[in-house]
Amino acid sequence: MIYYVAAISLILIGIYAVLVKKNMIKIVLGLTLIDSGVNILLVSLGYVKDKTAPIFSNPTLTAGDMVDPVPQALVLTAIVIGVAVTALALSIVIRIYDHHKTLNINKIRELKW
Amino acid sequence: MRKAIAVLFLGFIGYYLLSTFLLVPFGVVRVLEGVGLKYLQDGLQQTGAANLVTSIVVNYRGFDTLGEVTVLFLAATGMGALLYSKRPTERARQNASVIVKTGARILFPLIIILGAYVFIHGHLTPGGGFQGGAIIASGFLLMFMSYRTYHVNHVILSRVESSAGSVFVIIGLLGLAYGSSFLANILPLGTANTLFSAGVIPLIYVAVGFKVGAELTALLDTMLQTVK
Amino acid sequence: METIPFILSILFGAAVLAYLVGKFNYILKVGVSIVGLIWAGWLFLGLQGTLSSFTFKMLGFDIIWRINPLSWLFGMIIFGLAILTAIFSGSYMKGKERVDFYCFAMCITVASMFGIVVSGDLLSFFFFWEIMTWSSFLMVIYYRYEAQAAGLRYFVMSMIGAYAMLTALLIVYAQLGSFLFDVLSAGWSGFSLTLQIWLFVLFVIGFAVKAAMMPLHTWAPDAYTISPAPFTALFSGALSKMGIYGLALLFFVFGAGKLASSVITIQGVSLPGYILAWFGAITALLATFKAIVQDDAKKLLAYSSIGQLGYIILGFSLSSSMGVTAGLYQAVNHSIFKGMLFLAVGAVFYRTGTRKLSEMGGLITRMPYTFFVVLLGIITVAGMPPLSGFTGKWLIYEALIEKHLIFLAVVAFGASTAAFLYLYRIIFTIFLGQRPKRFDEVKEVPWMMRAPMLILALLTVYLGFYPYQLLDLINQAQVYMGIAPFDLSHSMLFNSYGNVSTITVMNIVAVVFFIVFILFNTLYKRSRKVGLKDIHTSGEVPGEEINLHYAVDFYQPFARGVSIFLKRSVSKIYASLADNLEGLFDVMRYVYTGNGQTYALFVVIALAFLFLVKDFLV
Amino acid sequence: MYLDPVLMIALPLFAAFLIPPLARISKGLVKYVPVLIIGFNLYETVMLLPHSMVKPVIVIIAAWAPPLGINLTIGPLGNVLALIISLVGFVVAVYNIRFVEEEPNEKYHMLFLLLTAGATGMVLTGDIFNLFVFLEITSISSYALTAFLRDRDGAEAAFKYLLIGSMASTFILLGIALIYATTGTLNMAQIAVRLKDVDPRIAIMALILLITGFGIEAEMFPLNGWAPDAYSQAPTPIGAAFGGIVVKAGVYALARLIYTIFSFQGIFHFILIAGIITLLIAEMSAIRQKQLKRMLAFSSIGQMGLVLIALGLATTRGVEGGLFQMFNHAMIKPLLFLSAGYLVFYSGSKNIEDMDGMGRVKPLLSFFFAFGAFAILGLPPLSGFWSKFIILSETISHGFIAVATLALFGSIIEAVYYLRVVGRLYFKAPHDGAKVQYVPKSALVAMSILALITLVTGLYPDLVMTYLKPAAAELIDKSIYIKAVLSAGL
Repeated sequence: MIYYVAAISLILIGIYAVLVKKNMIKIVLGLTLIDSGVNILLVSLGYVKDKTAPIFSNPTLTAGDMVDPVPQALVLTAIVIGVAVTALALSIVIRIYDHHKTLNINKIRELKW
Repeated sequence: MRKAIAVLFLGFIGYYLLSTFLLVPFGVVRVLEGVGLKYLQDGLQQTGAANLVTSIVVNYRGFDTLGEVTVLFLAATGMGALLYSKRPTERARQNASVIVKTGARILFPLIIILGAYVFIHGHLTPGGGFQGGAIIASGFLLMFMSYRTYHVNHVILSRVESSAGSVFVIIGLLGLAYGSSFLANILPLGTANTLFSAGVIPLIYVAVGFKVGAELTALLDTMLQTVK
Repeated sequence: METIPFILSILFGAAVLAYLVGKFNYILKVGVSIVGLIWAGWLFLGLQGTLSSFTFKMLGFDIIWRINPLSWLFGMIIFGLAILTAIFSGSYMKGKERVDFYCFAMCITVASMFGIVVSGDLLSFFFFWEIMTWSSFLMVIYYRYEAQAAGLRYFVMSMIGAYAMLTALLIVYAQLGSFLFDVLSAGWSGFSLTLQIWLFVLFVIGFAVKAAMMPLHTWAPDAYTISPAPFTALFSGALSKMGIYGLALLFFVFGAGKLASSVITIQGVSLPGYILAWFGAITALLATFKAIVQDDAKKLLAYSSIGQLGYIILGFSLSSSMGVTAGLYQAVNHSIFKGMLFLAVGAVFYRTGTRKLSEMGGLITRMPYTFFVVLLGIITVAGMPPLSGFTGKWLIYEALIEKHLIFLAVVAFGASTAAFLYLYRIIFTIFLGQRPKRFDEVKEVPWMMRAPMLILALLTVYLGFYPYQLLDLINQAQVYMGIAPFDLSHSMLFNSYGNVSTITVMNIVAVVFFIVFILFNTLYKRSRKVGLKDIHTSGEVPGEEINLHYAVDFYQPFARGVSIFLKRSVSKIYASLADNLEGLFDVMRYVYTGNGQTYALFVVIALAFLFLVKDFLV
Repeated sequence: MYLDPVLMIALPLFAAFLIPPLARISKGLVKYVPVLIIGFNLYETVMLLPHSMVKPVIVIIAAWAPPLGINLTIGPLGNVLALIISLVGFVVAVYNIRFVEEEPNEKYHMLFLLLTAGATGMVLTGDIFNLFVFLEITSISSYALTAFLRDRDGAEAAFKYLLIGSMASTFILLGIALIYATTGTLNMAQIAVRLKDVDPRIAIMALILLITGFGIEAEMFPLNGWAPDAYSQAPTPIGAAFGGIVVKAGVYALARLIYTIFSFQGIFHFILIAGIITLLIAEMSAIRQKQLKRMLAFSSIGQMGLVLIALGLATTRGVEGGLFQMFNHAMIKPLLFLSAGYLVFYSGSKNIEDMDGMGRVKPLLSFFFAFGAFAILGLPPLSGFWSKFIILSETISHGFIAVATLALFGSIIEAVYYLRVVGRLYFKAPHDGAKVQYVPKSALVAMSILALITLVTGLYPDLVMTYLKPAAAELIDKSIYIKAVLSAGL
């Protein structure tokens, strides 16, 4: 349960950063925080008490001893997607910085109304 | 003002999210008929991979992974397109201290080997193509940080990316041609827990490993080159 | 192949073909459109009295195209006028830019109007109605630079009307599950009273916009003025009749006339009809006042047209046998005389290059044929014997008196009398009086333009003698609409107040005319010609630059007198309404602040909102 | 005769991977790759139509029958949308041949190819997490393409888009997590079956999260802040692709959610209300825009509002109208964008007031723009008329007369701003600065295809409707979809 609380708090903190922080790098960090929160949440949904990783590394293990492998597989995908988005976000920030010479998101409002 | 509004609404959302997730019991098997359980029961026989996460990622949900590889490829391409400039400007990097440099020189081959190990054994032990690729890229990152003039050859990176990606799709297409469907396993499963087992899974993971390693390295390189 | 779709494909084909070959040869494109129109008109003529119909399904809706006496009558107005104006344009448009575009829009407009009259269901009716709107819009904006504002106003007003109609017909569909007229006429009486009133109002708005009924007329003066002259004739003569046709459908085919039985009636006229009648009468009166003070010949005729349509609406809304006869008769008649007047003004414009009344004069000797046409035209408009206008006006008054609607009759009569003022103005300032020097070399227009005008002019004379054939057709339409036919014999119009023999009237007029003609000719020989500047102002001779033309401030005292009616222009109210709305919209777009974080905040708020109302979403 | 439909996704990815080596051999060749590959997709979707109309085609991937593996479910709906996407993609790819001169243009073509592939994957897949992955492919390529041109504020628009898009993917993932936690499966058909036994308190939360996420892609107000910026700053063909491809996929996901997966009734009212608000705000914002492409962007949002209204009606006929509207919008909005792109290029300015007199300078381009404007206003006999007509008819039939009136009001506003632009094109004297160059043939071919389709469907709407009817039926009666998928597993 504490995992839920922690994960949701991470998500909320991330969204807070996205909503409030003025520095675009911090906003991108907020996005990664959100990602981590979601990933933790996903993994914790797959967790089953007293069970082990879903790898048949020794013959004594049976299917009943393992946690749900699907969330882990999903998280793997989600992490990669998160990385990709972050990388792209950072390169966009670089482009914006080149153009405007500032990282303050309030100053970047060429497009409005 | 904005902070207050943000906190207010986030509090709202947090409350509702939490109260909903609390309805989902933690740490127990909730769905008896779920696909997760089926994978656990039949995965070893069906795919021959000891690591079930790998068998899900590469085999059962291999299509997702193809998409995932594409996403990473997209990010690299996108960055390349966004940060493209005719004459790349080199960022004034500082040379690291001798200790770091020497350490890096020693560690670099080891890191690469570790990365290779991780993705080659992806179907046996925790790890896989993505993890291995990330490790390899971290090796390159170390080199970037230690040596001011360290460069990687773009053409080679791009070739590795392209060919690894193509190998993934070609394996999938071979499955279509010789097996029953796209990405279907066409190789013998072998005995579980040995290196040459699990059909096409290791092949795909090796390709993914190369691809991820090359792509992440390319990402780092692109960012370093254009930041002024 | 079925005749109706064949005619439609001829017309649309002619439009496209005229546009395509238009790049190569002038004669070809005009020829294509004229031949197409005549061919289609000829085929259509053959459909008289038949009940040809063509049905198919589109998107699961039943579509029916059919001919009945009412639609045949309106169809003939369209084709007659369209062919004549097309021939007129053949000469008028020579050397103008984008004639291919003109021919295209012309053929499409005619095709869509034809589509409207043959539609037997609301869906195709609306379909063609919209095509008519945009194709005529293309015509309004033909003269690029000046036309944009007028065109936009026309289009927006038409859209408002069309959408009112669309709402009404969709409500009908929701109630009855069919767009067919037949189903509607059977089902109308089953609607609740409120629904009937709503539908009535919505349909009337839709049709009234096209019929330029006040206060929805504001597009008309500018649009009429700005469109190319031959098309204006078609616009006023045929296109605005579609509104009238719609009203006829509404009252007598859809069954809105049955509303009379369930609502209050005033002197035998149902309340909605009565209100509509007042709208028609006021339109007639105010538009006439407006027309009198215009200096632009086409604008004058435009207001005149609005006024005349007011009469037609007035006739229709009475729903009596005589009223409807009057309305239909006047509709045909209006097409003829407004067609010829607009063509004549166009002809004058073609030669002189101006529409300003205060710049012309004395053209009678230079353009005698055109003068003759205008003369006959204004006599018809005024409703004086012996020409065809007389019968129409006479029927309207009779219909009003029959219903004891004295006030309406007074208003209608007043408007008719006031119409003399502008009619006099138009013939006097253009053709009589002194001629400015620069128009000394003006020649009569070519025969290709003369012929259509003359044909229309002769038609009014013919109808003045023999209105019976037309009335006979109208009677057939009335039978179809479920109204008792008007009582007439070969040369007599019967009703309770006495009978009229048009032949007698014509004979009397002919004799009087002959006497006056001889008198005038003998007196004229002794008159002296006076030049425009041939006056003395305290011994000074006025210079060239001073405009002493008698048409400047022609009816100034009158304009002062009626200014109280003219001061509050409806179009200004609309304009300020539109401005205010745009201001409001401008505020709305500030939602998009340009700050990415604000957009993200919107997302969060939306999510929180959804969470809050989640119990309603289940 | 069709090949395995999985090639519709595999081939574009394969081609995208191979573009960098190809670019080193010959740069000129790269731009034909998207044309070829998307052309193949178009062929596939057309060939699949007769099959999918009868019975959804289930394509098994990696030899695992659903729900174990991922599968492509090509029902009528998915097939029609894939057809729309491929068609728009093909046209835009043809247009691209001569449009993008800016370096590195092989990357541009690669990104565009992946954008199309991602959207195709979204509408074809039968797995909700796979849907998410393809959504990410689509949006990441969109972010990159939005910022592609260097001489504009593209980066700013892309950052806003990315910000909101990432939040969308967060919510979608949370929703998927809730669904997986309670049903234990990711296959959409199986989820639909199992959700019946799930605590509705959880299910509704999952739906809300997913709707918010996909609503962002579907441009639902107030989630559409990114749209005007992204549309107007992206290279023109990409603006067209947003309207024709990305949004369509988003709406598809939305429809799949509310119709097939979940069965909550109240949500339809929400969609209806959101639709009308979206439409009105967008049209109001559009009327005072100074930039042509930004105006088109708002108009596009407005059109999606109409689609949402149709989807919110939850009747067969309403959904048919909505799908038809989507089809029309996918044909017309690219036409407008593509012609506007060259108008902007030749007039040398993005502003509407600088478009004066382009009708003289570039008659054909202006004609296409005017044609598109007339079509999107719903003037007969162009195709926009029928879809608007059906939607409004259905709205009124269900007693939402106020909604219909407001929608018509929006249409009138739309008429005003479109005609203002058309008026400027034709009725003002051209500026001196206008460049007089020839429009490339490829662009004209692209626009002609779209215009022709608009005209033909307008004259004979049943041509399209025949295929939309089963698609609508698939949405309304979810058992068709579920049965087809789950029986493939046996």
